[in-house]
Amino acid sequence: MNAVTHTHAVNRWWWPAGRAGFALLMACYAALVVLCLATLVATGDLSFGRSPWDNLLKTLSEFARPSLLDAWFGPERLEYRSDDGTVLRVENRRAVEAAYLAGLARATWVTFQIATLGSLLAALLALPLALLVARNLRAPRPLAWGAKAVLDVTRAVHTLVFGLVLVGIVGLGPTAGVLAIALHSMGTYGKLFAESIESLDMAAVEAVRATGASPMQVFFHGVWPSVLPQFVSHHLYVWEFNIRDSTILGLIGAGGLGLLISEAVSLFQWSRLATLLLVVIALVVGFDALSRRIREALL
Amino acid sequence: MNAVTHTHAVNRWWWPAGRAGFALLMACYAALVVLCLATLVATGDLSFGRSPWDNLLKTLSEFARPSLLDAWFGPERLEYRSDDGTVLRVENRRAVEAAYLAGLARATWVTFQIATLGSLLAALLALPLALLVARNLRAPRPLAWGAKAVLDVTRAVHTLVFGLVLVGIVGLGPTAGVLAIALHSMGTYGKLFAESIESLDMAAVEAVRATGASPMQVFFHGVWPSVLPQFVSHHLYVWEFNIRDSTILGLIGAGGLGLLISEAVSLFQWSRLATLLLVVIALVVGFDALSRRIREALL
Amino acid sequence: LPAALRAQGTPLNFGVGMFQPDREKNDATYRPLAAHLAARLGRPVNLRTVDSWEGLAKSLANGETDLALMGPWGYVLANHYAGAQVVSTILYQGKPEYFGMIVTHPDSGLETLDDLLGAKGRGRSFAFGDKGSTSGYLIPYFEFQKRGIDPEKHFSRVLYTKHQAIQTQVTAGQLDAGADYNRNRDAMIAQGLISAARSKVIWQSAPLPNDAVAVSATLARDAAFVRRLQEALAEVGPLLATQAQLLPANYTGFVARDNAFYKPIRDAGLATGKLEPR
Amino acid sequence: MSAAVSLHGVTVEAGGRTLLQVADFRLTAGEHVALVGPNGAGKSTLLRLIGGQVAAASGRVTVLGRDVADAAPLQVRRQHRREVGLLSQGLHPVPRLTARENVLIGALARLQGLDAWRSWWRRYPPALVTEADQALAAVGLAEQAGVRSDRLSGGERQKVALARLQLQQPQLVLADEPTSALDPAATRHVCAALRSLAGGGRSLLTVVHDLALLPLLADRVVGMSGGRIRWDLPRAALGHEHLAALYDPASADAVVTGPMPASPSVSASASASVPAARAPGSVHAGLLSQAGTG
Amino acid sequence: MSAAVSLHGVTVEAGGRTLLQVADFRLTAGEHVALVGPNGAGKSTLLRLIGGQVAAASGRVTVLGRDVADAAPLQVRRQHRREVGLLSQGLHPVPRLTARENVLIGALARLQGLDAWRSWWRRYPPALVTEADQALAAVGLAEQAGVRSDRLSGGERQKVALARLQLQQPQLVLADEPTSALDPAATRHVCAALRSLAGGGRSLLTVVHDLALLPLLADRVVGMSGGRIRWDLPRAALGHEHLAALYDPASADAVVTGPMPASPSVSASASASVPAARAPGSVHAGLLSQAGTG
Ligand SMILES: Nc1ncnc2c1ncn2[C@@H]1O[C@H](COP(=O)(O)OP(=O)(O)OP(=O)(O)O)[C@@H](O)[C@H]1O
Ligand SMILES: Nc1ncnc2c1ncn2[C@@H]1O[C@H](COP(=O)(O)OP(=O)(O)OP(=O)(O)O)[C@@H](O)[C@H]1O
Ligand SMILES: [Mg+2]
Ligand SMILES: [Mg+2]
Repeated sequence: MNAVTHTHAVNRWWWPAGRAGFALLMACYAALVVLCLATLVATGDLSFGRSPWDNLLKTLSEFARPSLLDAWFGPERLEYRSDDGTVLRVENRRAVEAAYLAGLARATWVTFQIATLGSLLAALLALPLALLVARNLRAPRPLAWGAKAVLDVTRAVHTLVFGLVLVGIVGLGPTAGVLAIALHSMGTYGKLFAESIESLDMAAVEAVRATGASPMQVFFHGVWPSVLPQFVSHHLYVWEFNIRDSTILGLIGAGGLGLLISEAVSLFQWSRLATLLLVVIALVVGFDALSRRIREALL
Repeated sequence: MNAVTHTHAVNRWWWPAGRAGFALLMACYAALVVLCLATLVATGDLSFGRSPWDNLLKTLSEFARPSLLDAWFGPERLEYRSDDGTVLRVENRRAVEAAYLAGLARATWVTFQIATLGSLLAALLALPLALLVARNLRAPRPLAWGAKAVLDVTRAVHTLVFGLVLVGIVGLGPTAGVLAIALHSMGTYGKLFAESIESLDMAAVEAVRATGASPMQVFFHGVWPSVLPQFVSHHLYVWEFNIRDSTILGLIGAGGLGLLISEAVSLFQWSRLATLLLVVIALVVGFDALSRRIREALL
Repeated sequence: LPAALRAQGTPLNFGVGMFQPDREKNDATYRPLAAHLAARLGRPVNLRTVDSWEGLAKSLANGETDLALMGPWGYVLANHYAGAQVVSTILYQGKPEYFGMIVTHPDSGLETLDDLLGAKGRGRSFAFGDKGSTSGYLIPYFEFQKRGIDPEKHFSRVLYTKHQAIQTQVTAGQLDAGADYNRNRDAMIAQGLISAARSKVIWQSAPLPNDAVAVSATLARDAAFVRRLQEALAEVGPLLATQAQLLPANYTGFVARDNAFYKPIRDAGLATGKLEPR
Repeated sequence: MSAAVSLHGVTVEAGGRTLLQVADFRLTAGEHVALVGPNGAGKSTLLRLIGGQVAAASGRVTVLGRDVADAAPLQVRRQHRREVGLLSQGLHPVPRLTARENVLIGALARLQGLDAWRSWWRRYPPALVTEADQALAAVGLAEQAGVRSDRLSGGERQKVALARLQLQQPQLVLADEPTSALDPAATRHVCAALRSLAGGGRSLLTVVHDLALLPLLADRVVGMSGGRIRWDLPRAALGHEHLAALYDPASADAVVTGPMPASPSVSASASASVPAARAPGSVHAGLLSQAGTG
Repeated sequence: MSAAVSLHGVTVEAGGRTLLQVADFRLTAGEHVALVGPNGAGKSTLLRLIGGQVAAASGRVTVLGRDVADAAPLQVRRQHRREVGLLSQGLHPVPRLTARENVLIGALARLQGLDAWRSWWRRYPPALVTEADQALAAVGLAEQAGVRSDRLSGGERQKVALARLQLQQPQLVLADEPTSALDPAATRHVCAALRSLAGGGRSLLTVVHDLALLPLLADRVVGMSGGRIRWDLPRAALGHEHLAALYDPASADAVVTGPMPASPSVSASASASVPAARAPGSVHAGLLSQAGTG
């Protein structure tokens, strides 16, 4: 494809063009990084501690026994004693851990439900906006600006903020969660989608447009088949992200994996943290495998 | 390019190939979405509240006056009175808000520093792994699997978990934050990078490989020039994400935009939330503009 | 004891929980105290502010932080998992103790904890502090448990949020009841953030130990050092008369205490299963 | 006669260079014109300019009666695009769509109402599908109709593009080296197909390197080099000196001077007359003597 | 003489079809062979198989003495790739790199030690840069050396690929329609360049559609259709019946039967002898009479 298209390469007098411009930009970035490093070093904040390796090994060993093993192999009678020896609590570790695992399954399912619907809604909302934003599809300028503004703002507004606002609007409950996730993720999707479209080989798309096809026809016959693999993998990525990281769920009174993680972190429950990490890793690996499978079939 | 390459398209007997396979997958997805919707509807959880529009308008009006205006136009003498009229506290709104803005600026700078270094480190760590993971670069299988495992696990481990572990290893301070962000973001980067590489037009890369160039030469002459625009935009995206969303900073004793947001959310400080949102929007718009500018120069 | 830690001139890492809105202010608040300790112990002291006590406890546990001023629950965890030892407890208005409480608003119709946990309170909304909070979560949760109530089942909705948010929402009537502690409520009333008339206390806990100054397990074995540290901290109270900036307002000094003083909290942790038995 | 294309004082610029500079160019409706010239002469740029994919830096470009720089409602622009059929240089079918689907793209602009909506999901009226299959069969791709276009061979992709054009039924065909990847038999067939596609008052503008194809493709030949039109002649008037002037002397040094007979004829009725090796220059004479054969 | 390439009982499969089925094929070192056949015959597949970009489903492929299916250490594989120069079908320079940088890629495998490391940042020894510029100048791209390769015209891209090959100095050149986008003058030049690149005992295997170029490119011609080798002859023995057998009768119907003279000769010393229009079939005779001219 030739670079001579209707997209006018904008030249700014205050910034060199082409490689020189990029080099200058890189120089600015390097300067910024050096500045950040220097401030940290100057305040003596950049240190690797006294014995990082010992600590690392110690920490890793703490993760070695995930709590889910207790559901089968834990003591059936575990006594919690005070310093003076009085028994404060007796628990059946197996039952407790089984209950925790059940709670974990419920939390995962809740997050899964909300994230699935939220992510789907986000993708559906983001798609038309991404089409307007992608420069190479040449949507009318004002529409493109409007769409870009919507995407930037939704991406800027934290899911928690959306959640809080929405709880006030549609009341407590999953609806608020779904909408909050959808609105925030929409911004991420829109950006990723638009950039996939922008890095498309335009020759084939131009050829479709040249037949006199309508904009939607150009999209469905020229753009969609080419970007579908990337859309699918972006969708799976955002979906997965929403499941493993949902911080919105506390606000609406549901559990969610993200909250269980921060709870385990704050209680130093390493073995539970290990269990949670196993679940999340399984989730990530599963989504990634699915994503690969689909891309493989599509590419 | 021809599809006949060394990459064997894996055929599984239990899954139809090509479009039928994709259609079946879509059907499964649709079923899943319907299931999620149905469970929510069945439990009566899917509702839009009693008067969503009124609430929406009310909420929007709460955001209408960002607190930063108070720094210039707020009352200089604001009295907090008890129900019986006794004055409990008098504050100079302007001074209070100016102090808040200064704190906000400091928090932004702190997050900025840590996110910048963390994101850069993440990108540097992720790049070689992404090269191993991308199927079309045909790295030796065991290496590819190893790299994929590293990326999946780091993506699965929450920044907070990394943070807590690292605080125990390198001690309190920005170093732990930088490393935690770097390790978690590495997983995201690695995935995005590898997928950019996988959706590359391979004809030119194959041609470079065919000259007998070493793997690194193939990368720097065939892959890098083509994927650079996408790498840059992914880098800016992750960087921006880390700045606006850093949950790790509390752990290491810094402020950070993310913490200010969740504080404002939990205290229902709408006008401060509005101020914070303005800052984040400015940040997002700025990063996005930069990303576009660079892509424009590079594409 | 590693020679490096004992040696004169090796800096001591002093971690402080975030008691002020931002790090800078917090650092400024505690720098005089750090300077005081540096002078008395004859070693430089690095001050490090941490917003979340998990980080503080974890780094204390691994010996990356030497001494810390931390909340009681954080201390109990650090002691439980890493052998960190309390040397002194801070005094608030002269007392080393405070109280957890449950508040409601006057229109709720709830008069006592029994009301809240009985039929009258069923289906209400209730807010704990975050799950790492002593007075906001652990103690009230322990109390509910002793009375055989599972809050997740008893209440229609249970939230976990910040102390200030609980007070604001309860007085605004958005929540039926919530857990808090006396110092926060007093401060908010004093600042005019809530009105005393709208905040009704229906339950108060047994006295709870205040924030602890703890040292890492390694340092704790150095009895001489611990004694010098306790002495240095004990001097703070009298010095406040001339150097008011040593501690924030209302804090009046330190008193030497040991691990046993924190037993009520440890017991609550064990009884609720939040602390694993050893 | 009305002009299908007219250019006045047009320049195209990119990367600080002037790629094209055309004082005056006119293509009358019904004319078949070939564009020849060395690599980098600006032939593709001229086609892309007329096709609306490149904007002129100055001057006036009128195509099928419309100024291409004028803002027009989308409907008009679409109709215009449909009437201008573009075969661009390089092999660019839409990947992951089958050959048949790629051909059907040519008919998109023809669809109305419900059919247009259904086309979003790549469902087409059976009549169109038949038409597409016929167009594919005509270029010898009957068997490959269901194969993904990115799995096709180079020549097959080029044939798909031609079949698409057949469904598009444009008024003006712009073809940029439409036979570069084709075998000799297919080359002849495609040239004939382009001619008949542009029959009945329609116009054809083809970029071509193989001068042997001129009789098959054009009645008028335009020579370009260095971004300018050097001459513009009826095919019959084309002489050796014109071509010599076009291909720059510097690279002409390297040119093998022996004349090369072109593609084979595979007609069964081939006779066996064997002419002697011809002297240099005979090529053009031979070429010109073929006038009207296509 | 040693075999540069030998295939035994090889099949290549994809999409449930057998794309290629070669019982026996051998290319002796120093030989120059052309591959002809209709679109979709499997010519590119054969080249890609020999070049190691496609794996055989069965059979044995030996190239420059190495079995391509054997696992070899990276160093050996790299050396092997360097010795096999591939010009693939289509125009695929690395985008965003300049023409010069694209040409220098050919020399990457030659770099040793520090130079190899510096090449990561696209810094090259001045001697190589000069070599690259010379190679570009030879194909008439001296001016375009610093232009981004995705801004080059179709022909210019193909020339860049050739210049790259010149720096690679391979033992075996595999060229898939190397002149499809070139103007007539450049075509002759590139053919000559390929021949000289493959001189001195090196081998050349070219896919070509324009039969007029056979004398310039090959001493032996292999005809393929339907994924099989149909015949394998010295160029001098090539007759009309061989070509007729190759291009399938179905599409032969559409083939214009008149012989077409090929590209112009632009030598200044052109004489003016004008032969009469020749009868069909004369093409091959003319072709054969040219043996040795290239
Ligand atoms: N993955 C695939 N699935 C199905 N068919 C394929 C696949 N890859 C290639 N083919 C078919 O294999 C045949 C041979 O292709 P190849 O590219 O070798 O042809 P070619 O002789 O080079 O043709 P051309 O002259 O047009 O370049 C073509 O018909 C093509 O459609
Ligand atoms: N953006 C650009 N910057 C610089 N030069 C450019 C740019 N775009 C095109 N060119 C140059 O413009 C010239 C004309 O290109 P064009 O594609 O029109 O040539 P062409 O006549 O079609 O050649 P070919 O026969 O090789 O296809 C070429 O030399 C090309 O390098
Ligand atoms: Mg061209
Ligand atoms: Mg081919």
